[in-house]
Amino acid sequence: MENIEKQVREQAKKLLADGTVDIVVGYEKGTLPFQTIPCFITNPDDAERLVWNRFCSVNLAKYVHDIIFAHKASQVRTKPEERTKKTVGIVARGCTTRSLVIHLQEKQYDRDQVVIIGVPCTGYIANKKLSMAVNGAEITTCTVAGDALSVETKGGKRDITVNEVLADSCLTCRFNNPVISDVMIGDAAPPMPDGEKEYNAVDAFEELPIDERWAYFTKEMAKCIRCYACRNTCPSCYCKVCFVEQSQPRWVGAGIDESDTQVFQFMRMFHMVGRCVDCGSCVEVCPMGVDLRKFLKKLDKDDLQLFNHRAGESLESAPSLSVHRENDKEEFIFEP
Amino acid sequence: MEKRVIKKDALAGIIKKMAENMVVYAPVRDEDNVLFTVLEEEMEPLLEFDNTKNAPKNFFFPQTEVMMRYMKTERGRELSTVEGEATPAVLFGVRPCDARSFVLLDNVFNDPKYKDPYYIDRREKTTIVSLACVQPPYTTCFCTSVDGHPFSAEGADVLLVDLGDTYLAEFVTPKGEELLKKMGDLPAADEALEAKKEKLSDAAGKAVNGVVPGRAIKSWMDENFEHPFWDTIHQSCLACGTCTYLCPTCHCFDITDEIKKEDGRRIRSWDSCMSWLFTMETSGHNPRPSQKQRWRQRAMHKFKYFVDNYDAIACVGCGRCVMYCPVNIDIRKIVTDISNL
Amino acid sequence: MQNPYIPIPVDVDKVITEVTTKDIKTFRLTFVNKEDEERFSYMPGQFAELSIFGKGESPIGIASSPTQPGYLEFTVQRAGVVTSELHSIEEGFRMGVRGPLGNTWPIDYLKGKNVVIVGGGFAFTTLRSLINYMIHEGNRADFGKITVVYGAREPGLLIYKDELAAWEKRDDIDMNVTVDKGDATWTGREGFVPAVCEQVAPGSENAVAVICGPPIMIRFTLPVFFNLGFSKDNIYTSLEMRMKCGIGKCGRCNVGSKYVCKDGPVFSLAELDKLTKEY
Amino acid sequence: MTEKTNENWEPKIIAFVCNWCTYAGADLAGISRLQYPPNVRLVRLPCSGRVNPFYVVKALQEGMDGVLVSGCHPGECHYISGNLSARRKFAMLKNFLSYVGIEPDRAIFTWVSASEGEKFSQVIKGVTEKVRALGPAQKLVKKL
Repeated sequence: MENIEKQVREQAKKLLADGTVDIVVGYEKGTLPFQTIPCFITNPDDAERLVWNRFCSVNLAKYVHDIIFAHKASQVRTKPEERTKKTVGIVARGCTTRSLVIHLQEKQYDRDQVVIIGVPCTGYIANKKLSMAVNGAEITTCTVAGDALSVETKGGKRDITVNEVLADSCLTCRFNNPVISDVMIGDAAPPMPDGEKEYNAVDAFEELPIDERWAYFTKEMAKCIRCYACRNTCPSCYCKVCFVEQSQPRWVGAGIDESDTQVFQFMRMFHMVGRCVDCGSCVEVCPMGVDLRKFLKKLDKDDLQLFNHRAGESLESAPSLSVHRENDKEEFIFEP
Repeated sequence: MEKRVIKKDALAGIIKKMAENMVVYAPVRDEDNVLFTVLEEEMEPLLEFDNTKNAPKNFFFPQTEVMMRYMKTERGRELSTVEGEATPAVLFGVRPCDARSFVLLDNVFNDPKYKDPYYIDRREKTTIVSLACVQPPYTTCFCTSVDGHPFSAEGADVLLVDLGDTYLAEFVTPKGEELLKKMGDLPAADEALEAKKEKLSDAAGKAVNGVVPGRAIKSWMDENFEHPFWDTIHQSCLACGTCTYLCPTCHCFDITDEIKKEDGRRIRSWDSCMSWLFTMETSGHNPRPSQKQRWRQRAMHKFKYFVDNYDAIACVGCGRCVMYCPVNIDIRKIVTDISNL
Repeated sequence: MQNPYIPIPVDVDKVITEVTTKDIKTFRLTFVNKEDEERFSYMPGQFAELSIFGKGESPIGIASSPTQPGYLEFTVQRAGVVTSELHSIEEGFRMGVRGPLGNTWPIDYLKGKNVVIVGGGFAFTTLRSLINYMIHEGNRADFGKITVVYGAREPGLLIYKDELAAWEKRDDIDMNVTVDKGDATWTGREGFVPAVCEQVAPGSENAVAVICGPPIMIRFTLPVFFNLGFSKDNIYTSLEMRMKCGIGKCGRCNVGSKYVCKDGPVFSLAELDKLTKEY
Repeated sequence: MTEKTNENWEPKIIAFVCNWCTYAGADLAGISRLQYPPNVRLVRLPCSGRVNPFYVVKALQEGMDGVLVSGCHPGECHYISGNLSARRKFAMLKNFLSYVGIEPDRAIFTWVSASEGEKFSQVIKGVTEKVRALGPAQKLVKKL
């Protein structure tokens, strides 16, 4: 991993120095003991700040979209012939590249505006799981050596394995290597351990009686404080004006009314049909720990079963709701 | 001021007994969150906890509250009821930083010219029992940098101090003394316990990890509204409202109407300066068009504007925004960085 | 305790369509309860939250003058949720008003001075209130010469046309109504407001300018007044911001430490200079 | 709430139908004097492809007991393939609603052509019976 980090820095430095990209989006060390945070490098010398480790969690594809669109917006008053394009370099693992594929399929920007520094990924550590592993105690230091994790809290030191605290979406990930890239770093990572069990949780949930499913949905949604961190971190949520913010018509109330929160979450998730890459960012950033993945993964499963499609799998495979086939399944159609 | 002693193993019983006759809010574990909730019969109040995830401002200034209801009439819609009548309650187990937040919020909601009846009513009817931080709970705590202290009784009616096998209970306000009557017979505290408290208090103050120049940066802010520094902090911001919604002192809100069939209600709900919609005008003009301006607003509001208006920093140093920011934007670092400019 | 969030019930007594595009209307509102009218004491420059249950509230400057007792008037452009609803209602409709809110034009400061009023387009509403206040028979003697420059893009977009005509006939007020471009029936002045101000050239000696209009007009008008010798202390304007509570609590309309709803909306240029440029 | 607990409760159903087939089918049912329950309110849209899934969810939130969406049979769309893209959306929507715990029969999808007046009345009868069997909607409903 240190080797990958080194190469990421070298690549970023090179791309910035030779002018291939205007900015590189990657991860750097945060102020909390083990957190890594998004960083934005424009000066080749700053490439040394970049890190690559098991705490690199949020999906960076969102920032590529943001940077390109902010640049576009800044040029509205520039003459068309004088406008420039912004080229963004990005440190991207499998899920990040799938999000970039979705942006490209949805014609958000051109392929030559993003330079992908692909990195093999062995999964990131989920904050919530890590916190639960130490009973919610504040972690003062946390170090990783291979698959062993050493966690220190006020209450003492604990050794756990990385697999215990990897994000759920990483454990079952089938795309831990980039699906597209311009520069590939390191060797392809081995498959993640639970790929075959990808839909086990969804299958089990489907088996529950309907009222238990509703009770779970209700309980999880009641935690939501409507901060919209899930939406804002999601690379597929890039609408200029989200439906929750529209006033004419007002689709959803502004408060934390039980029904409004349910409808907001339901519809935001539904907008992810064929577009959710299961990067786990929404789960990772949620301050209240809402189990969004339980629901998003169902859309993923149906997408695969009904339309044989996986979000952002390749540039050729179009998002499932933008295409259709004559012979799509229609058992659900009511015939009196 | 009354000072009494409560046996450690007796406290939970006293709280539960109080909860039989009145509304008691206390920290309760809910899966991996510790949250303030209404203490129901089967629930156990949490006495050993660091701090809650949600700030207790919710009890005076709920995330969503109905302000008034209205009904359809022949001429339009007319007011039917004004909401917001509070029931007396006890808010138990508030950390001193959070208790101070109420004093800060009073500045806004209990302004001499315009009083906010919803907030004031609840505030007046609620007795606050604080729990001093013998050990500052987190490494992200920085209350002493923003005029607070782990043993501060500011904003509290009763302050509890954990002395090992007993609690020293100080009934600091008349409202607190009123509550004493409901707590049964409690022995008076002697001077030895007082001395012990003072010692613990000194140690706790020194143990607060985060030290930032909270007051000092105002003079820089007075002069540097347009400074390149403001270009450096917002880039990774997701523009979510986590920091503002978990903050004990953030108090911005939105007012919206909701109707179902003919009748409806006017509600107010928390709003966040991190959202582009917050200042967006109908014309399409937005005085704070990008996250840069919004972040400057948040930092300036806490460390300059509030100080200008009320001579207090609108931050109590609880560290929630530091801990729960999804991309770790750290207000302590911002303050420190500014002081080094 | 008075609840400042509860709107005062009012009835829509009269609706006047002001402009040919029909998207600006004046609403005359009368109080349902007499005691509310007595409590609602205001001065020119203040605003109120117009409240329609089911839609929400919208902050609008008061266009009538306290010298016109018995009713309140608001001139509203159709734009958002509340104002669109307002435009669809009819006389007799019951709605709410919350206020008066904010500060006023500096009436006391204007006393004994010459007053120059410059307005553009639809932003003439609280200026109209000020004019009516100053020319009221009980108040006229308190003020010196009153000069008004008011412009709109075209004749059909001038508001308060009847009143403008009536003021033209008076000899105690110097009216200069202009349009950017006239039409076949227009016999008045043509030209942009800044140019007209230059032509009218009111003296800055013992004079105060009160300016309200679209940002572009203000930008080109201010240099004219600086050239005429007006100091920043003697030029006043009114700010607009998104507002919800109107009483300095909800937090969105601040410019630096000042809340436009509570500390404004009226500011002198000298005061504005001290504020951050975030409006 | 009173009407919901009332013994005389009648299901309230909203139907989003396409202009070219189902609406014409409803017309035909009317002209042919076919009887069907009066519980359904029709909303006419250009095409079933125009039905935003949000309409279905919003109708449930506003307190409808059931929602019906009906368009042209596959291959017969006035806009060639509007109903085919609708079919994909609603296949996902129906599953997802049920997954979070909403009774599957609260949201029903079908095809009725302009010549199927008889089928239209059968659909309405069928939908009304299904929703009646479920009882008043409680989930997702906004209460003020």
